[in-house]
Amino acid sequence: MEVTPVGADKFAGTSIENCYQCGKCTAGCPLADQMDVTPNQLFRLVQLGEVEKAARCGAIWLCVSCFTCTGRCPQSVECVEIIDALREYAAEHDCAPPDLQRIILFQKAFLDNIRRNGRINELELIRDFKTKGFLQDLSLPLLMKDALLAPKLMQRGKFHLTSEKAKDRELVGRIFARCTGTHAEGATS
Amino acid sequence: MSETEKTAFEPKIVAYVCNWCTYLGADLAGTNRLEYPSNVRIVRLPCTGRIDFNLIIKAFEMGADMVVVSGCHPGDCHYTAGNYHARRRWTLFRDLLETMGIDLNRIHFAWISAAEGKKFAEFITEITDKARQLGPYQAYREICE
Amino acid sequence: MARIGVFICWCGENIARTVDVKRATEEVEQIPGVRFAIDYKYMCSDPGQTMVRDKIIAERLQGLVIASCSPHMHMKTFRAAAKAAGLNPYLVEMANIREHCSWVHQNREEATAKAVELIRLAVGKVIQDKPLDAIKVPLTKRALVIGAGVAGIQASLDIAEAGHEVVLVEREPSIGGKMAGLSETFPTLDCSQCILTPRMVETGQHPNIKLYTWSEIESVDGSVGNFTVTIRKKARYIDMSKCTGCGECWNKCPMSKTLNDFDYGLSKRKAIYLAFPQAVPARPVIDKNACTKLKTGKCGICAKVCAAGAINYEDQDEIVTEQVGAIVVATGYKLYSIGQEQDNEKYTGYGEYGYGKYPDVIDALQFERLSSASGPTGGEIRRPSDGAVPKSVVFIACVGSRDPAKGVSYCSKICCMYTAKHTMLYKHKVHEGTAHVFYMDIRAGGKNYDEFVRRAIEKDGAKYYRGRVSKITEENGKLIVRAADTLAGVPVTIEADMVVLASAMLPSTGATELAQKLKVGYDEYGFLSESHPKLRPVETNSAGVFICGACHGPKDIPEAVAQASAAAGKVQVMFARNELTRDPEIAKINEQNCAACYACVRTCPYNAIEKAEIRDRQGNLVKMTARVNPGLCMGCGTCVAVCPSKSADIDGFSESQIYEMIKNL
Amino acid sequence: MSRFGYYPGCALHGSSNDFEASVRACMKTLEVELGELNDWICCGATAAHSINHTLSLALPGRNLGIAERDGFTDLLAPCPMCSMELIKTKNALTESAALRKEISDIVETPVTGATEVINLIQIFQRVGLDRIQAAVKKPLESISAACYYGCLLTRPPRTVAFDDPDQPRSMETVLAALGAKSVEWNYATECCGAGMTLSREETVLNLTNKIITNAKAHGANCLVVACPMCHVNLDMKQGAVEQAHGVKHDMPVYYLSDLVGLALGLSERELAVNRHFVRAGVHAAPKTVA
Amino acid sequence: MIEEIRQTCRTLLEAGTVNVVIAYGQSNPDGPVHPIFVTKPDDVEKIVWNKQCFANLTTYLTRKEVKSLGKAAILVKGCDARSLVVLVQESQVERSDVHVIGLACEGVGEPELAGKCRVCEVHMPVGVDVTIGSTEAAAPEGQNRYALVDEFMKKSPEERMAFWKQEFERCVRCYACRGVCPLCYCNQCIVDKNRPVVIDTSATLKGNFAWNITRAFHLAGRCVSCGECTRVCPAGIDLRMLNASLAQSAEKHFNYRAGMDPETPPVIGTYNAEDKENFIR
Repeated sequence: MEVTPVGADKFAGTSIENCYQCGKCTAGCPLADQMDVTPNQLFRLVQLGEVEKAARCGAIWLCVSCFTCTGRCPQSVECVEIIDALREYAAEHDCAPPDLQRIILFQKAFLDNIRRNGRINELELIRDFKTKGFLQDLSLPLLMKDALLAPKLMQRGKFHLTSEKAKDRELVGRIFARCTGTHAEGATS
Repeated sequence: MSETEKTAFEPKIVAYVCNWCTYLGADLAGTNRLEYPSNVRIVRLPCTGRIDFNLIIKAFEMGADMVVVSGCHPGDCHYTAGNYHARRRWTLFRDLLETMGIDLNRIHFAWISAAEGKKFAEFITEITDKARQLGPYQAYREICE
Repeated sequence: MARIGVFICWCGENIARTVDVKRATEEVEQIPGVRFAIDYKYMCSDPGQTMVRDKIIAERLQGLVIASCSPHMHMKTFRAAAKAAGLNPYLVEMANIREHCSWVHQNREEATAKAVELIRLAVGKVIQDKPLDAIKVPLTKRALVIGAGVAGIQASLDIAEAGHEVVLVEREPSIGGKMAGLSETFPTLDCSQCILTPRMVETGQHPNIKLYTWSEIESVDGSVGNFTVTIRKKARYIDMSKCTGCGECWNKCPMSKTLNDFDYGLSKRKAIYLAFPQAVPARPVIDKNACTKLKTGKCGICAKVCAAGAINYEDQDEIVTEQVGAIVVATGYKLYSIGQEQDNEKYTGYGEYGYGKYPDVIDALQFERLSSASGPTGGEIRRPSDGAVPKSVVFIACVGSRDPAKGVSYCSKICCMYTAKHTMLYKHKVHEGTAHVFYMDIRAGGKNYDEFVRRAIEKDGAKYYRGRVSKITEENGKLIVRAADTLAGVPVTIEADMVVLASAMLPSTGATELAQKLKVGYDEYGFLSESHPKLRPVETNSAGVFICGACHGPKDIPEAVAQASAAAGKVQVMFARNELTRDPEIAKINEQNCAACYACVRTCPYNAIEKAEIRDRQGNLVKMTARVNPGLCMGCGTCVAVCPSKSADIDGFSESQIYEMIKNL
Repeated sequence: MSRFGYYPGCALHGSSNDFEASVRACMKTLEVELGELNDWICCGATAAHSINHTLSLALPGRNLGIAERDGFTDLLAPCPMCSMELIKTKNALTESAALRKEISDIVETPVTGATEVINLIQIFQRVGLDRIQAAVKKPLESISAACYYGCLLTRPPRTVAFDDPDQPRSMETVLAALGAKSVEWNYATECCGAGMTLSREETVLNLTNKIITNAKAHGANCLVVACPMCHVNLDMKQGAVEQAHGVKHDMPVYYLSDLVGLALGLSERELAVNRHFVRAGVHAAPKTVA
Repeated sequence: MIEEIRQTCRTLLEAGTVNVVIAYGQSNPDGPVHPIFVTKPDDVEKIVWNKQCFANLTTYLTRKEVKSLGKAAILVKGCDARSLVVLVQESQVERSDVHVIGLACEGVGEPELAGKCRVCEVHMPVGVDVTIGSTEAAAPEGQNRYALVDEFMKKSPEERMAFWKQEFERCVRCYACRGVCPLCYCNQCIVDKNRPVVIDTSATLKGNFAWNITRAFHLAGRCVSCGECTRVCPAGIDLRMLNASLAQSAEKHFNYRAGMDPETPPVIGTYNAEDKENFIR
């Protein structure tokens, strides 16, 4: 196994070497029992330089960013930041497990939606999914599913058919362009 | 001064340090092989309490481009309180120098403990770079001509 | 022209690799005043020193510059060499061309140039050096030991047995310390009190030991060889000379609501109480915060039942002074509390463990009392909330230890061992119970230690899980412990009846204040600093003050005792002489010049400068002056800096010497 | 009348508009003026930080820039997710001059991170609990609430620096001012899995069930939240929870602002309490016997 | 008021309470005011008190020749009384050895009031044995004691340096500043120390900078702004600026003002663990 030390900056300003594998992150994680590898094992992989291996784990997509791990870590490791960085890596390198690809697609669609509207347009987000043909096996965010299945929501005035949009959507577009642009530069440097 | 002269300039830096903290911090930097520029001349004194303002003036008179004064952190003084006394004097002295228009970028005070070899090396590297950028302390040299 | 010899050391390759020693030697020879310069592979070696000695004699040298390592490393060595060759040892200077040069610079050219300059500075200084004589200080062969736990007891007995008087000060009502409250000790499981109490009795009865219990150190003046120690004897309300320790008073005392601190709050005690049954001295003390008589003037039962008439409600704190020559600090430790209230802002407590609000979450010392035959349950393991025998106990290691976020970053060293012991004690008493241990690493590096831990796991069936506990909650009378087993990679949840926390060892309360009084350094946690971690492990940088036991860092009993004997040994080494010598690099005042403004007197951290009068032969006052007491001056030089007329100066770091150095920039 | 910047975020302008109604009604009664950020944009949660780090700073950065431009020193973001993203960005901006420049350039507005971002509980603290207590018209004597903080009100602690991450008390303190009781329970800061709504419905229902069950077991007659996502899970999903676990909870879930508003005498309708899934009527019930 | 002064002094001398009165005299009515040492009761008529009484007489208290005259009474203005406090703090004067006659002072200087008097808050001297006269004079509310320094500090460091160069260029090292200063009482001044030479004695810019920095710093937390050094400087160097800058520093950082209270420990030679240190790394 190739072991490469990983620069601390890659993992969002938190020094991964600080992790001493006590497992308190795993102990407090509400999803740990359903993960293919536990949070501390994920961080161990990163310590070993096995970033791609870590990014291929389904566990990173189970993380709900509840920050219990970060909050209790005795070494003040920014656990969620590491997982975010892994997710970012997975999205960039297209290495999420096949059954979880659609999560990335959903998140991309989510961002795309913000890019176009400045704010989340719930209906449009769902329509996008439909047209892209992802709906057949998709358990959409429960919120969305319920929105489609439960007219009760509409009864309660909780669902707008015409969602609002930001006014200066061109600016939002420019922000996105710069961020993705900046990001590409960052990745190559 | 031209750019080439500026880069070729190597400042003279005098570091007045206490025997128990910063001198040992510098020793630790050595033990840990932490590299830093060779411009600094360490003058070992028992305590920052010993470091009188006229030693600082004297150093400039002797052609120093920068003076460093460093000792134990508050509470850690080998002699209990020498650094507290020193701190008071420096506070006042700095204000005097400021009134006189003497460049405060030429004098640096630090607390560096015997355990802070890394801080010592980083500190010296940083102020040496700064001294290089500032160039020779022409203003004081003119006074001393 | 001065006759200075310069000796340039290669330090094997350490210096020579980076500094062109040959070239430096040639350049240094050109410095005015330098008689010769010579280089050698190992200047500190025997042949190196011989060379130095020979050269001093052959060249009639007036001063030496040794260009080698840090003066903190070898100044003593070369001063001794100079002395052996008849040269005053204070005519030796060192140029630190290793730590400050060859080790921190890569460029050979630059390093060589710097080495030459450092030597030039040192030559400048040595030319201004003056021969000095070591200061002789008389010595009081009497020792103060602060803290009477197992370390303090050991040190006291050792010094006393060597024939010297010992003043032993303990702030609790009895000697014995933490060890007196322990159940059985690892790795032999021998009863703590069985081994300690005879030593306590011996201490109490030793003719050379003067015992001050229920007393604290107020201040320490003077210096090595001659300390004056002021001790506060707290009001005990008992006339120790009359009391027989019969027990009538505490048996009859109606106030029984105070938490017993000897049992860490697991039991109650009376307002007048004996610290614990084997207490030395076996005399009670009245808790003034609990006693009705002292609070309201009513009651007075204890005085009524005391046949000896030993109760004295009018007792006051008493201040006494003692003269000693050496001090041993053995103030021990306390445990990190997981509560929200902390005495150090760096510590936060454990909210995820409920900040200690669950009564059945206890700490290790409480468990010691629970399993001790003399403890509140008579040695039966019963949980505090309802007295039930816990069928499932979770032990958590590293609580507060190795936890920079909430506690301390160091390892408390003994918890692995006592946790293993606790599981055994528990299993030996509750056969059907299960002990679960959550640990990060098992540190069992002592003699027979690892075997002991293995025994807990293999023979006594303790279940060990490698992982830290994330949360403890209480549900339906059970403590829900949520953790992970990092080896299996699975979360683990255990329903426990009781949880025992192996809390971090912290220096005992007030240790840093005491350290300040003694001018002893301490680390960020408040553990006292030794002078050198390897070579001077029980000395401190405050001459004549020694440390032992857990005030210095986490330690188990064997280590604390060994260190106590070492400290006692150091005291005896000191007491083997009839007078002390001190470094003469101290301040002096030109009394003729002194304007007697006394800025130095105000400033001196050691009160070593006094206002003095100069009188002529007829006894007429000529002038006032400041005067240094060489016995007290420690040589910090702060007086030099505040003296406007520079009438104060300091040998070894004089104005002349420093000027001469920087003149050579 | 005090004035705060107001960042509703998508949820409050979307399916959690009952929350917004509640917050606004409450603030109006307390004479707090909410200045909604002019043309705010989505903060990017939850997708941005997983996909693009710069974007996860730029989107909140834009909103902070708007707040600074409009002169708001304090900015209320009732959604803890938005609030956390804003604070995270604010902290990062405060720390690095280079980042301030980068983000300012990206979002075309100078942004320094000077704006204080506050959550729903904090705005009540700013208003003053004494003042609220004095203004109570209908003390909520029948309420025995389990205060549910969820994840992001107190976490990550180094970032949000609000209340105690493991034993928070701030909501309980607000409730006390309203004359309501709160219970000691174990799940105040456990995650409900709101972020896990993708593909793991079972997990979410499981976590949610534990939370409601524990609250009940400790004597709560309702839950109080300050997060739109928690509310969705606990209120809207409660039916699904009951179905999946074969239990009947019927546990009302209030927003903290609902209870403040009710105590101040506002109607269920004004606070949109009537639009919750689980009928929230315990506040009007006769006083419970402890 | 002058009669009362003379009468007081006469009584003291006649009663033998003191052997000498250190006071102001004037050889002719338009001539300069100078110190006089009155030992005979009849000589009290020579004493004057007017707007020209700038001198801080306390400087003579530490002089050997004055001490040899026996127990002294001294006339002090409010500012002078402050320097006396410093002298007592520094063990140079035993307070009980001196009979201090405080003079109510509305400021000296004519036609224009001296700068120091415009910000003076001790028109009625404190800590004296007797006060003669009374005055309502007081520094105007909100008057900034350090306005001069503040104004000067608006210049750039380079401009300040240039200013001092220009000033010190003129210094001839006559040491009049030292001679007139009540707080320069050393037996041997550091500038006269020759082994080693601390300060270059020649009147070069190097020596002049070192000397003036040293003198200013030796007055740190001690100078009471009596302004005598500036008044007597033949080169007209504005020395009070340096002193005021340090006085401001002591007040700003350590809340200390020299000579206000004999019980407050001096600023140098004491410390507070909480002293701020934002300039130290």
